[in-house]
Amino acid sequence: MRRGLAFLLLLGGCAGQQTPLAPGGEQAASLFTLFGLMMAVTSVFYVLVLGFLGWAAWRARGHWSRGAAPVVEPDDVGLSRSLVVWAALIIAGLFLLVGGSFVAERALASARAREALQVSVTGHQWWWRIQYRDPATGAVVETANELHLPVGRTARIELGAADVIHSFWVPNLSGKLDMIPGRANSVDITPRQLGWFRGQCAEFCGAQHAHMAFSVKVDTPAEFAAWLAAQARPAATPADAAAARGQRVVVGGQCAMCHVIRGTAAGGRAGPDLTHIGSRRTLAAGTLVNTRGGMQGWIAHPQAIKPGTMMPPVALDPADADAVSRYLESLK
Amino acid sequence: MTDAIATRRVGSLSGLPESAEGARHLVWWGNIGFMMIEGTGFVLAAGVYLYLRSQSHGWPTAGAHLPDLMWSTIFTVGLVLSELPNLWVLKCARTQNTRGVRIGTLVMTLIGVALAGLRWMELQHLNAPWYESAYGSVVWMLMVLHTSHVVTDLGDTGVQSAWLFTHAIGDDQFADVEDNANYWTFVVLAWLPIYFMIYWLPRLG
Amino acid sequence: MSTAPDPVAAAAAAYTDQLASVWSDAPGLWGFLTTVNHKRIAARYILAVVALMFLAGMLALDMRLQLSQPNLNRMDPQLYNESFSLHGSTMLFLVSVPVMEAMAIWLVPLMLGQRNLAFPRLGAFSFWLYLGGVLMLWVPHELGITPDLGWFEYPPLSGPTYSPGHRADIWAQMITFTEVAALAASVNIVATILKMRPPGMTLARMPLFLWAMLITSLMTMVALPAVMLVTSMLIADRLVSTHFFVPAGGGDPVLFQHLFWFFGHPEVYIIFIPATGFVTAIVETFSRRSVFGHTALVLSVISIAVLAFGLWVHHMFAVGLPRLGNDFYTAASMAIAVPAGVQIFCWIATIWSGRPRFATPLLWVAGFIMTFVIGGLSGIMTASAPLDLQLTDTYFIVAHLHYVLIGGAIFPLLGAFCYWYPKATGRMMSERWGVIAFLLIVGGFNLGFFPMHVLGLEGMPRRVYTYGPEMGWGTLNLVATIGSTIAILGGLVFVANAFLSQWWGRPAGANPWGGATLEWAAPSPPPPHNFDHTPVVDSLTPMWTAGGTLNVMDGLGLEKREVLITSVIDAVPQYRQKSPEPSLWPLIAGLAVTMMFVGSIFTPWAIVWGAIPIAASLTMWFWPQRERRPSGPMRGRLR
Amino acid sequence: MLMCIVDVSLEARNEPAMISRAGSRWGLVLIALSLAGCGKEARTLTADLPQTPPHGRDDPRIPKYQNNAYQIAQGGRYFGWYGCGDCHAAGASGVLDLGDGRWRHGSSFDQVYRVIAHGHPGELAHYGDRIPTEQLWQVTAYVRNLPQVPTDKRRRQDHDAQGEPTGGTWSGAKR
Repeated sequence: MRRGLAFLLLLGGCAGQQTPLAPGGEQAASLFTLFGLMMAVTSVFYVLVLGFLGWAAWRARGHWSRGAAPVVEPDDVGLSRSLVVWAALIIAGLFLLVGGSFVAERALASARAREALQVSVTGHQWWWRIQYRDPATGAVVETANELHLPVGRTARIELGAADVIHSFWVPNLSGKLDMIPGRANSVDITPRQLGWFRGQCAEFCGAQHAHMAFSVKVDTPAEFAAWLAAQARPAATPADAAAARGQRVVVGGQCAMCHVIRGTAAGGRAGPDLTHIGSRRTLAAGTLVNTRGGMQGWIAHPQAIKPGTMMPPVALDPADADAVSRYLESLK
Repeated sequence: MTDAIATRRVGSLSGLPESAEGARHLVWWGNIGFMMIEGTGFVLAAGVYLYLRSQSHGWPTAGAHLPDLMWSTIFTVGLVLSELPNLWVLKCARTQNTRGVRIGTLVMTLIGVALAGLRWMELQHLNAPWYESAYGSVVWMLMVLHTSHVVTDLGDTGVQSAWLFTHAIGDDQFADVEDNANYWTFVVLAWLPIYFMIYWLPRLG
Repeated sequence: MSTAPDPVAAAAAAYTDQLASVWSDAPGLWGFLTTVNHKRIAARYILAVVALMFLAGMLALDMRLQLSQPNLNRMDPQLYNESFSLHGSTMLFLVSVPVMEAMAIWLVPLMLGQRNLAFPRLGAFSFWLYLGGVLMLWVPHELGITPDLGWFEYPPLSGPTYSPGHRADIWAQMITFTEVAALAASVNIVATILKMRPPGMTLARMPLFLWAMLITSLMTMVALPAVMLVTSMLIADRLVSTHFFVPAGGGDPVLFQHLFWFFGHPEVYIIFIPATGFVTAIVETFSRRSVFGHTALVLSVISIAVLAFGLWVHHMFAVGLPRLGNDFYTAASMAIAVPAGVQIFCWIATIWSGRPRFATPLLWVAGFIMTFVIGGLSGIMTASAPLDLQLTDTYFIVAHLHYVLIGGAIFPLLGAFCYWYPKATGRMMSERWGVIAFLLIVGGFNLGFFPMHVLGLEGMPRRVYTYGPEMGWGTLNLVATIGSTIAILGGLVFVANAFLSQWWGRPAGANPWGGATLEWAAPSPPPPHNFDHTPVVDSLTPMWTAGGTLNVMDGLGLEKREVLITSVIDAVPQYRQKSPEPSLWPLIAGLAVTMMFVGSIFTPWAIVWGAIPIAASLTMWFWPQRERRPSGPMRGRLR
Repeated sequence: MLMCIVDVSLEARNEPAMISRAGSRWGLVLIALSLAGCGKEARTLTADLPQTPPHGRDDPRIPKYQNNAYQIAQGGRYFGWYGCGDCHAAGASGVLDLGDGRWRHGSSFDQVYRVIAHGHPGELAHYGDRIPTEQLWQVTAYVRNLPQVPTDKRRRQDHDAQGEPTGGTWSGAKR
């Protein structure tokens, strides 16, 4: 069914990581089925309409250009009856689609009753703050721009916004839901397929709305538990001299004003938590691949990469810059 | 111009009167149109009030207090009573009573000024600044919306009265007086639900 | 002249000249500024709209070029955000709604056999205010202060904290401008249609275009106050610190969305319903038969208007409102497909059972049906609350809205332009270039916007100024850019055809297409007073049932401007209303209101002080011209 | 253009030095200022980086920050993020009240900049090297603009930013 539809829509990147057409979650799957039903019903009606129009034009093919004497109020008994049939056909089609929508709605709502993993995601101007509850100690484990979910288990994502309205959307897994200041929204996601997916903000939120993405990794429950335990641990102590120098620059310098690295003196909350930045797949909310070079570029010239970002440029001499990037990469 | 369709005269309109009153008059419909627009504005503003009330925990929100009843009740009673001279002016306009229309519009102007003064006192006793909370904001929005209508119609009546005293009155001017009287009735009727909502609903609810 | 001038013809010509002189304006600039002639006012509207459509079209092309390949930096995000905000705001508030009103302002008096609108000076005032709205948005754009928060400006992003400066205020006041202008125009149109129909044109014999404009104007009068209220609340939040949209103070950002979309959805039907009037008029004339299912069409238009106010929440399915509410709005949104389907059936049935002549207007109707139905069906998909969670705020919606707005309103508008152009200018537009423009526009549009359905389904969100190469959206975006360019090229061909045909077009005469409605009884181009006498109507298609000679009644004033007022239901003549003379006061009142709106961006006191010049100009505008009072205390002493 | 002139006239009201200096050349200054007035709304996302602190009262870079609404707003956000708002809140009194228009160490841009960077007592003295230079410019512009902001407007903006982090704490999005 999916390949057929994909072929029908002549899709290039449909098997991509950010498309409703390659459902990897229960919610996205029921919406994809509903989409298939919609495509079928609407295509039938469109073919009918084009057929009638073509037939009407073809019937008068003899004299397309000559004007004729007008006929006033011809009796259209046949047409009136067919109008009633057409209206009935439309109403039947609509009942089919409204019914399909209600079934899909109920499927989405059914996840509400299940026991779920609590995750809270908060939208900031132009990045995602993600918080888990450490099962061992109950303390809050914070990370950013990368969401890990155990396959098969429903996750209830509590959505909040720190500044303006954003919208949390991982099309492969489930529909989007807005993150509105002052409103307690939550979305249920039940992943069925392992692997990496991509989510992106879907409500215009200012200059860098285009670069406010996040990665989603669906792990096996064991992998997920290991990952969460790793995230709960404080930052690793620097192994070599360069990393130690990097730590001194980060903790003592400008980074600590906005970023927190658990286990060190850096305690700023304005920016993302960097305790395990080294383990993340992307940087700057999905804008850069996480490499040392990317890290140095982002620290020195964030405005060149994300014009308008709130990350200030931090001028470091080359040795410090290299040490900082080594230290941050070491924070697995 | 050449091949315009040929015409055949089948009657003349010259016998028709040159003015009308009530719903037969064209301007009456224009008046109704603007009342419909402003009425929708009032209904939506009331909707905003009820929406914000349903969203907030305490109403009025913490820090804001209920508006006093004294000045507002005096204003409301005055407004409703002003409907009596207003209906009299309407009758004078309908019966084309030149003297009655002049005196009537003058009286309505004076009543309007008095009511504007009462409304000014009422605004001093709302007990909730607009910049404090959503409650204060929406109460002031409703008050400003209605007050602007009172002031505009007061100004309109004043100008009309001045004109009537200085000119020979034609049929269309009687129709204008009638429309203005209808508009004042609209201003009165629009205030009553707002008055109940702002002053009594929080106390009863 | 070999033969002696025929006395009867000479008298008729003198009669026409006398009427024309009474109804014509002063020459030159003074006449231009003081005119209340509905045709001149409509022409200004349309010229302003064509210019703005070109400017907003260029903005669209800029954005398409920026998005044609991944990670281009032709535009930085600030410029891109300004471009899509200006494109959206201009196309919706300054082009689509005003152009439909302009067509009504031009056509309604002609279709009623009347000499002018009900309130001519109000018509002039609404144009000057509309022009103020245009300048309010485009002059700041030239000064580099373009609003950059989209055509919707949701708080808190548009609030005092996250949108410093006056950009959001400029957008909000532009809306108040254009909405007051639109409200003034709709009151004008409603009063004209209800009270100034020709003798015999009962409600049952009213052509569908007049039904469409009546219902559109009534919808305008109920929908537009919502956006005026919400933009005033936004400006109050920004300038005098009210707490409407801030949760901390008890406000709610979703309140903005409710009020905005309560206006937003009816607005897109305010743009679409006049198009149904155009399509019906064109289909009726070019199928050489009166339209099938006139009553069904009227009932469909009425039910669309009523339903339009009951489904605004389908713009907010992703906000997180209660699910049961969303399901109600799913059903309501889908129900609108029934009247729309009925309308499409009636038009196709008329063509099917008539002897259609595929001149450019009917070509545009065919283009409309092929394109709009795709938009309607994609609309049904987004009407479903659950599925909308995948589709909303993606390029699927960008495709849907362009299919229903360009396909559903602009194509019929272009058809209407070709159809009534001969009446307006007295010359025919070239059929050959008309077909070329049609193919370029419809072909380019579908090539440009159909791939956007696929882009939306591939997860591309709206209003992003760029995207990474790894997303795989590059090729489809390139195709979309090429398609849009072709469509804009077609648009230029259409405008060139319209512009040059004023001189090169074949002379058209009064009724080149053999139309059925009264505007074809007036000469082309119509004189200032439109009709010498008041036509009498005896059917839905008066020109066809008149059989060569149209019954008329004379007796309207010759020395001063008069219009016939008739009863609402049966159009029985009631009295002759004096029609206001040209005057500068509408322009001055417009300027005074402009001053107030511009000033109110900086200080709320501008509303208080600005009200004084407005009151003065309105007083002078409505100051009745009658002789001073002969007797009594205040008699003539003031002279 | 009209808006910018109105804008400038409002602005000229609260910069007495500007009016006295203009004297007879008022027309010329007005036109020049009206262009500067438009600068108030300019939104250059990638501001060129003044790596160095302001040198003196007439540093040419000052108007680009002090007269630009966007830069002032950015300063306001960093003012909150860096925790300045914890002590210098809207209702603060005495020397902590930045809105009263009284400047103990001088009101010119460079003087206020120096106080922010190096003037804080004890362990708060590190702002000079812990906050990037551009952000110090923006915070200075915000602080010098505070006396012009009415108290209810500042409270309204603080309400909008209630979900934002402040210094070392983040109390979570207001839900």
